Amino acid sequence: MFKNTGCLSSIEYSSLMPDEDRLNEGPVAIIECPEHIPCNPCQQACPRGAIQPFQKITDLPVIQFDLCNGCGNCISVCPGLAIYVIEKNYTPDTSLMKIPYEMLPIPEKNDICDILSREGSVIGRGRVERVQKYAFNPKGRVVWVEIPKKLYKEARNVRMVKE
Amino acid sequence: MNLKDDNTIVCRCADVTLGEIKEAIRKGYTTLDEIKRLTRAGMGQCQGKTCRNLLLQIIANELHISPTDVELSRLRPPSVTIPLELLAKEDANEN
Amino acid sequence: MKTKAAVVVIGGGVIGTAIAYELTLRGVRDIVLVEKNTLFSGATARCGAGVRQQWGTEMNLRLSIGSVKRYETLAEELDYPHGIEFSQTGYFMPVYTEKQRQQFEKNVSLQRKFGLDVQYLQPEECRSIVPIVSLDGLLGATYYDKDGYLSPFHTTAAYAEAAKRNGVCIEKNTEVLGFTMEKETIRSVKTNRGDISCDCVVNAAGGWSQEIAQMAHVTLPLFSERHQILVTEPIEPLFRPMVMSFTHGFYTQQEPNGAILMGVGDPHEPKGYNMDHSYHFLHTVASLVTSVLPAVGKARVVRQWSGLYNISPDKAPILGLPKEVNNMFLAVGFSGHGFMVAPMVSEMIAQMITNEELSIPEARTQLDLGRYDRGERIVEPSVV
Amino acid sequence: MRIEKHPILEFKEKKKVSFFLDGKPVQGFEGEPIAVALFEQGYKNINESLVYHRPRGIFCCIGNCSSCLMKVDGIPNVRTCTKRIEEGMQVETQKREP
Amino acid sequence: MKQNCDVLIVGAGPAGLCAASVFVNTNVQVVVIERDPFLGGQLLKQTHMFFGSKEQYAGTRGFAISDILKESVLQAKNIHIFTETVAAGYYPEDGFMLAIEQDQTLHRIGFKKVIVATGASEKALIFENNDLPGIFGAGAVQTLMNMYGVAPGKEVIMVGSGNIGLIVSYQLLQAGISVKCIIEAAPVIGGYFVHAAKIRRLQIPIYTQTTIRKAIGTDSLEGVEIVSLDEKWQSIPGTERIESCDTLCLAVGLCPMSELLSQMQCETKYVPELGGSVAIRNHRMQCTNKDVYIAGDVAGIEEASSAMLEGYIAGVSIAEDLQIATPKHLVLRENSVEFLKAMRSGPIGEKICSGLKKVEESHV
Repeated sequence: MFKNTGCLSSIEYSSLMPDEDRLNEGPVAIIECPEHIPCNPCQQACPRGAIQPFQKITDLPVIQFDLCNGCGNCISVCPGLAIYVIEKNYTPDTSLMKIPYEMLPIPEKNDICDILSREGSVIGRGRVERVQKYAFNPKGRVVWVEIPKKLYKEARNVRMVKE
Repeated sequence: MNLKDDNTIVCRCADVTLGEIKEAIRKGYTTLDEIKRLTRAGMGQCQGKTCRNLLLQIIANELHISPTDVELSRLRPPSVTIPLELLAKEDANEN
Repeated sequence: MKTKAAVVVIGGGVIGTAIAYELTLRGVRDIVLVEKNTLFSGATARCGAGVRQQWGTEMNLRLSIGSVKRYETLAEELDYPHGIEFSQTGYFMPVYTEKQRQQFEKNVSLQRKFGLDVQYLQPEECRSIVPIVSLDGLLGATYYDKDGYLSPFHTTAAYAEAAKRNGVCIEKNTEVLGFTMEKETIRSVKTNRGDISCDCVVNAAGGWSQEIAQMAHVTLPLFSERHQILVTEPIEPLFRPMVMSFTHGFYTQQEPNGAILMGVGDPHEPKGYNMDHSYHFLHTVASLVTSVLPAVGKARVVRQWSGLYNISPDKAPILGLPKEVNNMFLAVGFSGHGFMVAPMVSEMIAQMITNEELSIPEARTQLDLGRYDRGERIVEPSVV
Repeated sequence: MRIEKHPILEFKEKKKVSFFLDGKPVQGFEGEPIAVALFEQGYKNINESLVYHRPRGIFCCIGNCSSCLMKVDGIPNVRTCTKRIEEGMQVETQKREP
Repeated sequence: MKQNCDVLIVGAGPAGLCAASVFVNTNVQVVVIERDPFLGGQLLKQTHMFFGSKEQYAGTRGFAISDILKESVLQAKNIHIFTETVAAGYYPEDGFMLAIEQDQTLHRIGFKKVIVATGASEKALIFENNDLPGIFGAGAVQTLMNMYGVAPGKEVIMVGSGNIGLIVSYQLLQAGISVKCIIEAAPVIGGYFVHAAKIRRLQIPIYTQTTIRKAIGTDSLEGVEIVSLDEKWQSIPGTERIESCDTLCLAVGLCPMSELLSQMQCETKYVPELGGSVAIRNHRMQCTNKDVYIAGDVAGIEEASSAMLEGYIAGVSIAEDLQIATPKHLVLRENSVEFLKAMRSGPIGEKICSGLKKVEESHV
């Protein structure tokens, strides 16, 4: 299915997410990398060993949600920008999404942004909470965005609305 | 591949069209060398770097064979163009 | 593939295809032409494609004049709509030594006897014909505006397609491996795709003709020798005629699309079948041609290649039967100028096979293989 | 058109170089190939094809094809997608014979 | 100019640079010729991070990898690098490679062994008006945009959804250029899902089973006519539609640049899985002409990471021929062979492996 559209369907992405209990517990990384690409930086980047060791470099990354604390180290190393973090219960009304971001304009704290689905449709508005930078990846940014809680499954990207 | 429009340019160095190439193939000239010699496709300034693969595809398509079964031609030097005056200047015996 | 034919023609170059066509004009239709590679893949594909009539012997003059006449209307005759791209832009042959001048003047008076309006140009007149020629050491030039060049590929294709329409079977990728002989007669031709029994064989195998002859135990006094050519990218028109210098050993011509083609003979080239490309050639031809035509130096070489001259002792063709075999007609030994005489040669080979009088009756005794045994040669003073 | 801002790459300000296209003054940045500088100045169509005189511009941009050939300082058929501009350089389009 | 060296390396992309790095700290005289003014080949035009493992700089952006690779090689006194120098041809009788520097200087380079790491050229596509200005190869778009900071246009349609089509679309968006859509003749997206997902969530549609019929415009591109295809790859009448755009980017595949190999009498074979004509080679990356080695895309179209590994393998194999290989060299090769094998082990490597089977000799 995703080979035809370039998007995971709701069934496909739901199957990659932890269950509701885990989502309710705290931030967690979700890896949308279904194709056996020969690639392993995510596994090496996880300080908690939450991404299962690879037998072969072409193994699919499998994340043990109970070991993940949603730190987001894996986000910044993933060449495919395939990993993001969701903290469902950021506030009573909002969730927090941490995503890799490589577009202009460069986001800053409190910037307002459109929230985009996997198909790129605008599904709501969000607010930049924090912009993380990493020394080893000077131009890559991980953006923390506060989003309406109802979008915690559909949201996957943002677009800055500022000039 | 849309092979219908015969005016489509296949070899852009010499403006050789798809129609000319199909015509050559239809007449029984089915190797890269024959087509090159008759139509000039691939004989131009880029020496087939742009159209060689297209020619292979067209031959395979027209003959209903796999491109792997099309006879390849030998590629002659130079791989890039060289001004004659440079070649003339260079002393072939200098060490 | 047919297993029986009246005539098997060996060689799918211009000579072989033209002979096949000429035979069909004379009522011989049961012909198989075998070519070990594809049509126009040997010397024909690699030649400089010039046709000149400025020769120094009667035989060469008659061969070339007759051929040019035929080429002028050949596309119509063969019903080849694309045309054979015959372009009569002349041959310009510069003179650099006194000895050469004397020879060229002699040639011109002979050529004029044959009705060719060849001009002998004084140094100051040369630039009206070739504006970019260097006057350095130039003593004059001969020029004939009805010489020219044509596409060897389309010419061969035109002959081949006409022959095919007239019933000739053309078998590509068919290599001759030997002959079945009965005394002095070839009974069949063995090929990699089966045998073809036949009444007679034509050996038009170009650079490989001595090897084919050897299969019938005929030793030809021929050898093959690599000659190289390069072509440049198209540039603005610089000169019209073929420029051919015996002093430097090169010939060069600008095609209608602007590309400049050039070749040079190498006196140290060993005999053999080497068809690789050399840098030595690239350097030599570039130096020589730019010394005579400096403006050509701006052009860029786009490709170089080589082909085989099939060289005879007097650099003139060998036509007809050898004494050892009574049905292998030779059309060999063209020594680098087979393409320009193909129409006349093919006509005469067909005439020999059908027992007609030859268009040049003297060819029977002047161009036969036996001439070398008899100590007679065509002494052509003007070959590169 | 120049890309002014880029999230990943930095395009450093470079020295301007002036040269001529068919006699008209044009500008580019130092180190830039002729065709790139011309394209940036809005000249997309810089060559014409050999037989049908079709407009041609940059195609491969690495010196492989024949789309961008121009006459440069009197030298014909220069691959302008790789030949870099120089101050005062004379670049001409190659009009083919009709 | 005439000169001799022990090892000639043609091409300073990832494969050539890695091959050259094998000879750092040896006495082997190496000449590297590179046709671009810079080293790193296509890596330099890549803004995205690379896949692979740490050893192949996974997670590092392409242009940064090229900086790392050239660093060691540039310092070595025995490695002579000529940029803006193109290999023009190999002349067996004269015994050298002819190269031309900046269109002004000829080099005749004699060598004992040569590594051909010439990479690939882009494939073209047949459709009406395919030669209009405004129609580019994807590589040209990358060169304009990422090397020179020049926008190829305002509104782009991308042809081809392989990795290059997807990556270049993403790069266009990064440069602030609008990408109208990606069209793909096949029913599925050719490239990695993760690359496709990146641009899909930026609202760029990918139309599969769609092809280009013709380009529209007089002096330059103004639009294209596209059409849907059925499962037999035939146009569906009535589905033709015109999309305006000023730029069409062709990302329809790469083809190994094997001219030099053909000139050096290396046996070659047309292998569609590897992109075109490639040389027969053994596991040391040695061709049928035993003085010739290959590495990178010229050996078959793959990723930069495999190019690097093949470069190490070819380099060490030559070091072995020259009898200067150290145990460290041999370990490097062993590891590279293992890495390559591992990288090709998944479903994505299947095509490459089936292609390689056709050109890999079993004997040395």
